[in-house]
Amino acid sequence: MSDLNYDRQIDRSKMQIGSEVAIEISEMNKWYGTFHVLRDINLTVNSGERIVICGPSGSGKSTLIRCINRLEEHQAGRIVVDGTELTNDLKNIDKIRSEVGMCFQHFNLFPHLTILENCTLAPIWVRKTPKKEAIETAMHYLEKVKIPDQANKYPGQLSGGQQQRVAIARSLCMKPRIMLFDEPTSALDPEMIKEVLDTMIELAEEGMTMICVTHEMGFARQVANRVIFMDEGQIVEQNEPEEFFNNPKSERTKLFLSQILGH
Amino acid sequence: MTILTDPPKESFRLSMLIYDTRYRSLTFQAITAAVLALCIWYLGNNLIQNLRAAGLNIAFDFLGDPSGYDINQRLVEYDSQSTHARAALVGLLNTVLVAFLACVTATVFGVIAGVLRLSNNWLVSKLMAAYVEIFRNIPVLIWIIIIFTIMTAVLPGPRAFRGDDPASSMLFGSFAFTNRGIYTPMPWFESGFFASASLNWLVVLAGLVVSWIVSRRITAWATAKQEATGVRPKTMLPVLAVWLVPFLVLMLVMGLTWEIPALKGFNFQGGIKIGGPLIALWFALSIYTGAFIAENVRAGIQAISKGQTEAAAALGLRPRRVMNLVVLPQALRVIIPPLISQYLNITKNSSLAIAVGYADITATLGGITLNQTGRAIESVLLLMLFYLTASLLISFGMNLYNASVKLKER
Amino acid sequence: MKKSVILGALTVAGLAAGAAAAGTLDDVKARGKLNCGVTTGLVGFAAPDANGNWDGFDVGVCRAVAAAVLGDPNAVEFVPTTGKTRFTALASGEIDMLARNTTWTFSRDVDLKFEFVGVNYYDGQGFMIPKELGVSSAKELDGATVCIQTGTTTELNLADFFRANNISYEPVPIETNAEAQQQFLAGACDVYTTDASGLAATRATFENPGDYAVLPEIISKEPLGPLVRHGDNEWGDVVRWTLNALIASEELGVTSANLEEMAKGTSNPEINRMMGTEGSLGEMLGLDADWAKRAIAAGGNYGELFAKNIGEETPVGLARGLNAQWKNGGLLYSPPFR
Amino acid sequence: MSDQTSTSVAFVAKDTIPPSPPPGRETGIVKWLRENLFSNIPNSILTIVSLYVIFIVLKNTMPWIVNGVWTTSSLSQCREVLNGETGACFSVLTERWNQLLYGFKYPVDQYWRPNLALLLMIVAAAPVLFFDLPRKLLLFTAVYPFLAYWLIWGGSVYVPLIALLGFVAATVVFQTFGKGSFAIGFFGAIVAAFVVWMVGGALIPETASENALLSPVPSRDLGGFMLNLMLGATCVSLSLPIGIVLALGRQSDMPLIKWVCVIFIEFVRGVPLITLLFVASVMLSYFFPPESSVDLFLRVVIMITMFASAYIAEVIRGGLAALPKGQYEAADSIGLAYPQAMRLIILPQALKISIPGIVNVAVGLFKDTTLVSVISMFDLVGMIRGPILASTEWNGVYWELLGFAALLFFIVCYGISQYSQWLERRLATDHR
Repeated sequence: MSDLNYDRQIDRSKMQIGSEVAIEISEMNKWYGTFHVLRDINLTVNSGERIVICGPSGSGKSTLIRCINRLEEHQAGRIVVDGTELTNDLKNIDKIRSEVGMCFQHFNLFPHLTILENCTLAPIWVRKTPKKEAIETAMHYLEKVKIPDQANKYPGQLSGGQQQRVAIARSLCMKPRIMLFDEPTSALDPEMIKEVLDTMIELAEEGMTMICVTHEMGFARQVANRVIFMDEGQIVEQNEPEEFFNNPKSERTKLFLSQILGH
Repeated sequence: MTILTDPPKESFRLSMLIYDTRYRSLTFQAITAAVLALCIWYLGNNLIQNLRAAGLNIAFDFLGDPSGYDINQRLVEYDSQSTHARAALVGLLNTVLVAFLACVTATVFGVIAGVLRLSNNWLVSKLMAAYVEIFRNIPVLIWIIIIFTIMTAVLPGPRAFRGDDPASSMLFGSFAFTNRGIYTPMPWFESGFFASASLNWLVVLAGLVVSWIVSRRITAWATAKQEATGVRPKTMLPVLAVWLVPFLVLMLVMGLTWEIPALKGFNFQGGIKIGGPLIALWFALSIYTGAFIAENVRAGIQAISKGQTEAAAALGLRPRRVMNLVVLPQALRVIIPPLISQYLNITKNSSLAIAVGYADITATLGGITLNQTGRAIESVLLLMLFYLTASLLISFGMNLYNASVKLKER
Repeated sequence: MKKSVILGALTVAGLAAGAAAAGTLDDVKARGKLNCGVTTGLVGFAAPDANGNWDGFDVGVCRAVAAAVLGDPNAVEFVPTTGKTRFTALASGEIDMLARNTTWTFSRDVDLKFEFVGVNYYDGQGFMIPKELGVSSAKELDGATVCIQTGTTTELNLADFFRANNISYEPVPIETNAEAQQQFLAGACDVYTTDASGLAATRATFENPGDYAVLPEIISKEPLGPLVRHGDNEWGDVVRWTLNALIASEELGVTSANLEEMAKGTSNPEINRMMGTEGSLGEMLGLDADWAKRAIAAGGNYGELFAKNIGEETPVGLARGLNAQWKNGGLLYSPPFR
Repeated sequence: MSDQTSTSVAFVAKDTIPPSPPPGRETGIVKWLRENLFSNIPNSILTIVSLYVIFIVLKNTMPWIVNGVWTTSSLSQCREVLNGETGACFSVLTERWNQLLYGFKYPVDQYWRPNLALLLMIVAAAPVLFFDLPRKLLLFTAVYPFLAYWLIWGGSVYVPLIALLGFVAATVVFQTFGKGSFAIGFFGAIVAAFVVWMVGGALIPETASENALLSPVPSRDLGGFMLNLMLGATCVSLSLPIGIVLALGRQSDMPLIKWVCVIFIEFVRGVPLITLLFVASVMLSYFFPPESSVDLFLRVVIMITMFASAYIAEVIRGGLAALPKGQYEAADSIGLAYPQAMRLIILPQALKISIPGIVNVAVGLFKDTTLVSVISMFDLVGMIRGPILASTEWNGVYWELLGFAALLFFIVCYGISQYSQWLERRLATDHR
């Protein structure tokens, strides 16, 4: 992946890291059948942190963030999101899901609903927001991601980059405190990657807590305050971006970075 | 604007008929037309010669003659003095009846089996897989015969209900399951508004329509309320009341009573009879086609990528809402076109009614009428015309639907 | 006349029979086989046995014709037909004659353009009921459920009978005899109606035939006989007189046992004419002198055929009744061989 | 890491954590049961209901099957042997085995012929069904129809031989002249075939079939399950080329050809097969020349082939539509004429995509061959409903016979549909 150079100045002033803990994962283990996919994961995320997770495919990055909003079930250890522990209790799951937004690699917009309906669906049915209010919120966020004029089109009529921005807006409409990004740009063409990353940067500038699985190292360098490298289901190395990229400690990290940046 | 000059005039050559794109297509079509005309002429000529040799002609006036036979199930007035055309009409309505009933139940079977097949309960999903495979891979004719045989052999004859200590007794004293069919109580009105039973039923129907309108109003009100406040009021009880209360009041006022079937003479008399052949054919078609529909439903649900469910779940929607708001609206688009073609198949397969003695149009017009009058060509032509019309109507409906729900794409 | 190898090949394979317009008799001779339409299976009249050999009363007529025309009672292709397909099969030339319990009626003879060559069985439609119902007359059947084999005149007779007596019934039309029987035995219908001979044949196969009775009423006349296409009178004559030879031989006392002896010449000129020792009847038919002898040799005379297939000694157990010779009070009356 | 300000953040794993087995409750049969059968209350109820259903079915059928009688020669003997107990009378299957499989007229000493034909059919079908087999085997597939025809119907070997020669001549002519002009090659091939057939037909001696190596068997004598298989195989293979032509015709931009195909396809798909069989049994004879009559088997084959080709045309049309437009454009752009483009580029790909659909049509059609029993042909169902149930010995044996028929069809159809699913999976990976 190439380093992207942004022609805009990134405002780090608001990117303050708070003191309260947003996510706490301790001794978390997960198996797919007998395959040990996540091994002894310990991770604490404070509010306002911007974390980038990278690693070779199959290393468990996606599984890790999907555990955070319980798209996957973990079998051992604890996950606490905003003081609520993830258990089998449906109430807890609902609470956590309405506070954690997520963007997927393949956008997963609902093709049978318009852009606006995509954005108002969850606020209306989950948050019980009046429709008018939900529409106002949706338009607000659609303006934020710069596609208000597409509100009445269907997802199939939009480009990939636009779709991903809609997906971000859709999550934001739930006013989440934490955003998870699962390789949001890897299904996109280069010029579209930029528009999506811009949206993400804006989000970061507003102080959103973000965990992002991505291979966009330029983004990691400039936005993240922490980079985590995973391999074979465990966290191999984590550090501040400068240090992580310039001075990796682990052999596996070095190998990975040389492959991903080395050309 | 440039002025176009005429292309240089080409003298027409014979080879242009094949090699010139302007004439090529015309040539081929002319050849086709000629071959087609030749075939039609040949077949028609043979037909005329054969008919002349046999001293027959093609005429449809036999349809106006009295049919001379009786039909056990008839939705319109009919007796043996009615015309052959009327007999065909009785058969036609019977075809429509069994096809309609089978479409409804096949859908129910299919949806249940299709959804259960995706269940995470291993046993249930395997059981449903077995159902689908067994029924899909055995000819429907065999199923129709097997189910008819089961009905005949397993259910008791009316004789079994006779005597002081009968071998069988009626369920709740009012339902009789016999191998001639199922007899159920028939509702009628003691103090109805009109003398005619059908007018009274029209009143009931009107009442139901009113209930429907009111319940629609309630739903609309709930939606409006939700849009305004965000909270959707619980409408289940009011809606239930709107449906039930007027209905019950109407029934009470009109003095609803039940005519219980009772064994008199050879058969149960009174009540509603659902004939054995109808049940066998109906059930066989439903369960056979249900297996196909189950596969369509499964494919439809599976066609909705896991990402859709996950995205909806990640937004905090509960599983039931995920199903209603995200998966079903999309799955239906995938399911309905093959579903309609299954309905077409049911309509066509209902022609196997003759294997169980159900008086559908194939059995009346294409069976007894054909036999008694010997008008084979006319009867078969009419029969095909009917099925063709039915199929085209159903396909037409399907195309309209498809056009209306097509996903918009770039 | 070879059109192309395709048609030729099909003919060779028996897929298509190139029937020239010359006349059925010549066709049959040229082909070396008689195509005879029979029912798909009615015990005693026409049914294939475990080895696929057709056997029965109607089959006997087919074999007699084949023996008379071709000299070999086994030179018959039996073509099973249903009530629906029988007339088309005959009209289209797929079969040369139809010997399937088919009732001789005006419209079939005149309107459908067939020719009934005689009657080989005088039948009538009857009713069979389980004895436990305690019914002794068909007039007591008000409200009964009646199984009928569809595609025959029985449906019309049934409607007429109940209408004439102003009583109601519920018909259950069934395709095959076996299925009608299954319905009847299971009690899905109270009554089974078909030709009295068919009732007897069906009852013969029951586990407990004694539990069922045939009601005394015979509601219709059902003269069953072989038929051929209209217009081919030579062929019609062959079938007609083969049938008559079977009937007459019983009357004249010619049986398969004394056939050889009779053929040597007797004092009865009619027997002699029939056997070909006197006159030239065979020649007039377009056959040889021995034709009737072979027809009788095929399965015996009418009486022998009857006794062997449907008589009182067989499971079907039919009495001669109307089908006795006219001298014995029956209706069998062959025109003279003169 | 010494100069890091946020030391709390920096972390390097010291060693690799080895994979460990999942916790105890996550393994073994207990977990499997908990997850798959009793994960929650509704699921547990479903499980119990299912178990009950299975129990009921087994309870009712097992004694019947286990007590089955295999060696008697009539139903009444069966009843004697069973002596009032529940039990099946499978003797009907053993006693009428040959009739169920071959019909009641096929000569018993000739059963090896259809058997061999069936065996060879598997060999002939193999290269079509499995692409990995050597393409040379297709040569046998091409010869097979003639061989099978000769095996089953017997008679003079010249008939299928000359028919085959006609096709060979047509191929040769087409290969020679078709390169120059498709039209010349095409019409030349037709003419060549007819010349060979005419000349060959005239050369066949009239008596050829009488002293043939294989005694001739009339098609009326075919029956039982063999008849179902033959009707299915014949009609599907005949309907393939017709279906291709119809599908191409429906896509044609010549209005007349297009509409002829559309009307044919929609008409045939709009009526039930049984009405077409009625046409075969009561109507079609009137359309043949007055002096000839075509027997029921051929008439039925004609109608079922019509029926199948309409359905196959629709499947192939789907395959043609699924091909990317680029393939058509690429074929045009390298200068291929329409017939060449179809034959070399489009059809091979479209047919490959369509195979699962075609197999499904074939299975459906094979099941539908049972309908011929309605028009008095003695296929498997016809044998059961006709001669066997009408016979004195076996009158009343329904379950055993119907169950046997169902089982036979299930084995064949399930086998074919499993193949089709395998193929679909394979095609899905091929196209990646």
